[in-house]
Amino acid sequence: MPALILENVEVIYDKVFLAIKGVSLEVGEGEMVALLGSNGAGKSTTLKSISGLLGPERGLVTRGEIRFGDRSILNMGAPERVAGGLVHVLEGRRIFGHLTPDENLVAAYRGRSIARFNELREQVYAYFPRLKERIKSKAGYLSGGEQQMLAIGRALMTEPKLIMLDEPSLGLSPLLVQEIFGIIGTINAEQGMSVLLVEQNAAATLDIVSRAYLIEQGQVVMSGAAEVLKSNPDVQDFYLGGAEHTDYRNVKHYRRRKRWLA
Amino acid sequence: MAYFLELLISGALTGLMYSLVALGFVLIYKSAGVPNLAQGALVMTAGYAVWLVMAWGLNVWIAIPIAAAIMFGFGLVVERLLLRRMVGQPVIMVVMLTLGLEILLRGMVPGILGSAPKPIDLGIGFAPIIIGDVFINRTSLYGGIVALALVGASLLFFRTRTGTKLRAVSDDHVSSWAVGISVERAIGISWGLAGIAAVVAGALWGSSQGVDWTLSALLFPAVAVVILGGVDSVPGVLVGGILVGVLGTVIPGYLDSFAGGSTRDVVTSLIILLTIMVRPFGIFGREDIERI
Amino acid sequence: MFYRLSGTYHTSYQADRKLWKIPTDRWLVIALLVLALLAPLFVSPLYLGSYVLPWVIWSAAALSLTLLMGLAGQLHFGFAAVMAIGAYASIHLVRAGVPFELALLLSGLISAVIGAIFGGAALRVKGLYLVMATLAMQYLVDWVVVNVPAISGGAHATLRTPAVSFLFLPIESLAARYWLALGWAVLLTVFFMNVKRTSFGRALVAIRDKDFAAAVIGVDPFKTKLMAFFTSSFMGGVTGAILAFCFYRAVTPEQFGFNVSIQLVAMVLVGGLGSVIGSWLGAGFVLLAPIFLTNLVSGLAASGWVPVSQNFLSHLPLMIYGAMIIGFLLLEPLGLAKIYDNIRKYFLVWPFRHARS
Amino acid sequence: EDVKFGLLQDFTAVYTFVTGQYNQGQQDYLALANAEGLLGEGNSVTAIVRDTGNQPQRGIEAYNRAKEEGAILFDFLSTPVSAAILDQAQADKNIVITPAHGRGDASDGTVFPYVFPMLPTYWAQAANLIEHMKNNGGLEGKKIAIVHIDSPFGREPGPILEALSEQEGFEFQAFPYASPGNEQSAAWSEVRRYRPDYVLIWGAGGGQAVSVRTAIQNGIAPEQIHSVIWLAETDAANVGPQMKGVKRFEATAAGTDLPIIQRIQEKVIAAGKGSGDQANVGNSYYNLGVATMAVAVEAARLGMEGGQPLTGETLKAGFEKISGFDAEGLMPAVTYTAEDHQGGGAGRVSEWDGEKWVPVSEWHAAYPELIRQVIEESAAKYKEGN
Amino acid sequence: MSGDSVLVCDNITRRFGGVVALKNVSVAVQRGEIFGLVGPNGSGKTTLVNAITGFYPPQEGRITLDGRQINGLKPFRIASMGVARTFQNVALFHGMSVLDNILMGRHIFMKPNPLASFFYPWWAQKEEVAHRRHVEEVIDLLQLAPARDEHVDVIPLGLQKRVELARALCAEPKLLVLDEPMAGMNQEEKEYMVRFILDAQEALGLTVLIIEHHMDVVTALCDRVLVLNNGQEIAQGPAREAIADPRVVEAYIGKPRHAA
Ligand SMILES: Nc1ncnc2c1ncn2[C@@H]1O[C@H](COP(=O)(O)OP(=O)(O)OP(=O)(O)O)[C@@H](O)[C@H]1O
Ligand SMILES: Nc1ncnc2c1ncn2[C@@H]1O[C@H](COP(=O)(O)OP(=O)(O)OP(=O)(O)O)[C@@H](O)[C@H]1O
Ligand SMILES: [Mg+2]
Ligand SMILES: [Mg+2]
Repeated sequence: MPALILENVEVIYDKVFLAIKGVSLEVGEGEMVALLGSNGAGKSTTLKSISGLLGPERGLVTRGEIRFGDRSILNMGAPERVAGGLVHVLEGRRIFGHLTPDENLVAAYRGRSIARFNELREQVYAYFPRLKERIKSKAGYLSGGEQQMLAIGRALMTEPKLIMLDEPSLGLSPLLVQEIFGIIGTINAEQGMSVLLVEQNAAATLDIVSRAYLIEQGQVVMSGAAEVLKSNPDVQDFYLGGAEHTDYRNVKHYRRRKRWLA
Repeated sequence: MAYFLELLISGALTGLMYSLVALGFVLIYKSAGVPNLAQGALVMTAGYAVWLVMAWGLNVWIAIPIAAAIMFGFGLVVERLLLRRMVGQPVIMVVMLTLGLEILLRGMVPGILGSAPKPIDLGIGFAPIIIGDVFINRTSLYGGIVALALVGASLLFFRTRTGTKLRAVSDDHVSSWAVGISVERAIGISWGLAGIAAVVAGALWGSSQGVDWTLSALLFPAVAVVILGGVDSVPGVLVGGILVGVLGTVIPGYLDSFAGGSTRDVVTSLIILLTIMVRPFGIFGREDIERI
Repeated sequence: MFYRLSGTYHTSYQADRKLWKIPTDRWLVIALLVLALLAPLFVSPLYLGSYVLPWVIWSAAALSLTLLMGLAGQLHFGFAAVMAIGAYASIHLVRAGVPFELALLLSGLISAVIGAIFGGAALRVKGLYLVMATLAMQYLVDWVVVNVPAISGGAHATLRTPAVSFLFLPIESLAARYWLALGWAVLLTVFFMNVKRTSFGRALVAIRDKDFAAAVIGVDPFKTKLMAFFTSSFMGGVTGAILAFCFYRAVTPEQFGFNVSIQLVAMVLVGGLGSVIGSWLGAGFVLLAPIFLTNLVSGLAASGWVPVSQNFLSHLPLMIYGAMIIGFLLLEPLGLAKIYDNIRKYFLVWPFRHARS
Repeated sequence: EDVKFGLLQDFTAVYTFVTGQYNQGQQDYLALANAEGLLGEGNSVTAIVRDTGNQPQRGIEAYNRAKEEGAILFDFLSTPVSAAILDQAQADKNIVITPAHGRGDASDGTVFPYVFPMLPTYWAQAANLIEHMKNNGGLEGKKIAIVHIDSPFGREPGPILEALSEQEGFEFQAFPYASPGNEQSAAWSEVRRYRPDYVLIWGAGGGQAVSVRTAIQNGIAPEQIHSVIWLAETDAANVGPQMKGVKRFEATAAGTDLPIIQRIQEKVIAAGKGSGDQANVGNSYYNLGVATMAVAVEAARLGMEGGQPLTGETLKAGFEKISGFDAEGLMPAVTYTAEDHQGGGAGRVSEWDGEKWVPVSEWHAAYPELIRQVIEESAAKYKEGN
Repeated sequence: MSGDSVLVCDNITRRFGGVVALKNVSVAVQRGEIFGLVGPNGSGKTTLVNAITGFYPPQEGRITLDGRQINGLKPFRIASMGVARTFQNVALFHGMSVLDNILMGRHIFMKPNPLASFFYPWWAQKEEVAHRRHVEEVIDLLQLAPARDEHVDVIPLGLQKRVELARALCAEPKLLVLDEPMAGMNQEEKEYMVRFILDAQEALGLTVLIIEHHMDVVTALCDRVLVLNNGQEIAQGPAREAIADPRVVEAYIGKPRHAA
């Protein structure tokens, strides 16, 4: 049974700007799905429409349906959706900079039980031992990677069923990217948590997810199992860098048109 | 010397009375990230509320909790009607919104309840406390004690989980939402708490000068207090209040007869200006973290 | 339709930077200007003197302020104090025998210098802190004006403006006062539009948007901010002088109090930050809407239609004013200029609804 | 004919403490005048009431509009608004009354032909209070503290005290406090150490209650406290029972035991035509408002004598015909002449007895020559252009 | 060090409170080369760039540009001496169009003057037009023409990064500093960006200092790199050699799961 279903979702910003047009996708329970696409394709918009965070940016879902579990969540506020088990790790980390990492975790815990809180916190520190070292300093002064870890850890404190990650590898060192991808995989495997992953790093992403959607100019243009997509020549060309090694110094100045942009 | 001591003490106590007004500002800023320039008007409204409830024939000590409940509700309403829609707007918009609220309240409350000064009798009495040649104003003394208590309570409050969540909200609305904190409720609570602080301030100030629109003029010294103490610092309210009160009493106490005019507002203005020039975030305020 | 972008091409970079690129707009502006010039002929003295004239002057003030707040992003909640400096300086200068034209210029310079000194605070802080700093400045200037009788004019704190003439036109009749004010406001308007398309204007906007990014491309934040304060205070100072000579003709400290500063900020915001047309619309709206609404309600009350107490009635303008500020911020934070722009765009793309996709 | 008076006052800013009741008295009196047909057959008087919020700008708009509607007499009850309109009104030949708020030198009718301060100026008030001290305890070698709000209004009595201290041999010192006066502890600590024999408080609104309170808290006896005209029943309610013994200047009698107030009760209030809260009737500021309109209506009546239409000019003439008018005991008898627009400057001192204001001196003008001299000097300066 | 260094940093140390963000870092960038700056997050790369561009002047050490000392100068002075940069988090002027943003890059060559602005006299117009020519060339080079009149905040991030590059190029810098120009880009966009950087370097004869986390890009683009860790140098030299250093692999790259 799919945990999350988007049907034909359309989002308009500022009453005039049509950002995504008719996006449909599904994430199954315990499944790990990726959403790929170039800059400005509408990936973040899709995630925000799911987590209910379009409001502050003057965006609005004008058409379509979003269901999580057996409920339509379109009319819920963001906190309600979190309570329902959906959590969104925002692009650009956005931790609470003036709070310590520990307080960041406190702020995100929704329940009442102290024991459960401690349990969750220990789990987060087990995934991200580095965070424990920086427990006293303000989160705003953590390095980029540590902030990303904190953002994911903070999201885990809400005890989600589905976690959405918006470009978690953005600006991270190769080592950290590996680490984070590894942990995402672990969380998915250990806790059976569904994952919807937005990424630019297609190569690494397609390695850990089971399925992926390709979104371009606000529309889903391709979808399928990770293995299938990986072998698609277009995907190879535009997302994976063709062959194993790209010779940047000799890439073509003018490329052929993307086939799906008829 | 006794003169100096008296000025010092009465300044400190007056300053604590300012702290009562300033506390509301800090409560809102620290938990919602909103600079509330309507705090003066909130104090005025609260003063009117206390008076109104007393006019129904109730005892002050019953009237104050009732007024507190009214003002807490009012805070929630303000959030629901106004601030909910301001999330993510630049600071100038929010500042202006609260100023608009201040103007609205200053028109509406006296417009409906009458503009002549209304009495509030807390039964404190006039007799000063006299130590040697030093006279201490009773109202200010009680006000100061209440201020200390409220500041202490606020400090404890921000240590609690709800307090941490409120601080998170002031940091970043959108990510608070993203982790399931109801920003609306947080802002509502912070305004409600500020409303309660306003009741205490309104009752005490109202008892000494009567309740009318001029209570909203307390905003100016309160602004000096929060700037000096740090806009988001609860202990800053205390220290800032005492400093503003002392400087604003001692300096005029010696200068006014020479200057031929009251220098208190000058002192207050200079406190604001100098703080901003020398230490923009006040004594205890947090710095903005800006990463390039 | 006639209101079209199509068919309008620009073949040189100069043309591309024209102030009004669409011919219809150009005609509209010329027509408005002619109407404004001829206003004394067909507007009754009541309306000219108590609505149009102050509107024109406050528009000039709003333009001065929006240069600072809208373009340079430096919040200023003490602009009435800047205008006060200009007003008092001009009167004292004229009394000291300086010709009016020169006095206007000098009073502007005096305001500019003092305004820039206070703007010094802006070099350290922005946002809320700047609001507070300028607010403190307002109180300081107020205090000095009230407490130095040599400035405020003795025991009554009232200074009448001497009779003057501007370029041989005696500034006495209502029409003459109106024309002088109009001239200044139009001049400021043209200035403002020019500024927006030059490097100075861009530097101001750059400072506003990302000061560190501005610095990294060679904009001196110190100098630019100071220049912004200087220019804007100059404009505000002269406007203050015009306000004194053309409208009040007797200045008192209350004319430049804190609430006036707030009113100016309200004009700028209601109009739309940094917008020329917004300054005009905002000034008009903030100035006139409460008056008209109150007159309406008191008319109704007088005829017994709405049973309200005198006390309530007289607090109504304040309520309307506050509610108006709140309403604009909630419903259209970009102000009247945005509403105007939407209407204009609507006609530009008519019969289509959206400009993109 | 319908005579129109523009009561364009400050209901929302600094004058709120007085305007409500004052304006209510004015409107009620005009209703009485209409009910009794004081202006004669077929004539009536209408008030145009507007709030100016103490803002000159709105005052100008309200003035122009009311002028357009035909008003010929204006009461702004706001120093800055009056100041902003004075010249214009003079040019328009419209009457401006400035009871207890306008510039004192406007009493000189030769320089300000269309302005009527109508009641004792602040200068006359200060002189009256000083004279009361002289008669009740003497002045020679005494010390007077004047505790005032820091504004031009607060500094107004300065020159009079200066002149009188030489003449009467007392010493005085000014203690300003910051506006609006909700906190005055510094000033009063200083006053206490000055050990004054008399205290003069010169403020308005909530600041007055704070003054009285803080004074008493600093051990100053209520009997020592003397106030400018702005101290009324509301302040007494704010201060509480301790205010008993505090004195103030008054230009009109307070209370309802006055024929004119009785008739208002009867013909206006009872008829349901009152313009505000009934409880205010008879209050100091209410009666002050009644007095101003009583004089104005009397002037209008006299101005219309002989059947000519009422204009600013004829109304001015009407004022200058008023002689020995006391509104049936509401106020001291006033007489206006072309030179004296203050009407003599008589007033008295009254004391709060815990319930009401009780007069403790007779209606009279104190140091009239001195006051006149100050008025003329200042008026001459105005004429020069200041 | 070699004689033709554009930029020389000599023993730079920078602390923030207790944190030592840079410790005795020395580097020399040769004229015409593309120099890479890599290292784990929080290793001080941005701090080094901020030190060079004057935002956080080093507490110890010396920085020279073409032999002239620049540490201690204000950022705008350093900019006018020929250092242009882009930011890790895009820092465009969001209230302006793409064109105006790029025009801002010419600021150091203009003389902003309120009076001239007010009257917009012919010489001001001429100045504008002259600079506009230059800007249009850069727009062509970076293929930004279609977006020229857009507002910068509505264009996608990739384009924004390109606009930022254009703005920096317009200043005709001696040294161009790029802080993670390819963060958040997919393969195709990265390829474009590399192309633009190479084209610009070729056309304008630039010297480039670049921070980047994509190792494939670094090896393809950079002549030499400096690897930082905890504010200290752990390797320096030709790109492939430096990042093959075991210490670098351990601290920064990790065991390759994907060949980069
Ligand atoms: N608040 C907004 N107002 C108007 N337009 C917006 C807003 N946010 C995004 N857009 C536009 O909507 C489109 C989709 O944006 P979105 O952020 O979803 O893209 P994305 O795929 O996440 O891109 P990126 O890789 O840059 O994160 C873009 O063209 C963007 O310019
Ligand atoms: N303004 C500042 N105040 C305090 N500490 C700072 C400041 N700027 C940077 N730091 C600290 O200096 C160290 C180096 O940070 P820097 O931003 O230079 O890292 P970086 O190498 O650019 O990392 P990334 O790859 O994540 O961008 C970090 O520990 C950071 O917390
Ligand atoms: Mg995105
Ligand atoms: Mg960095």
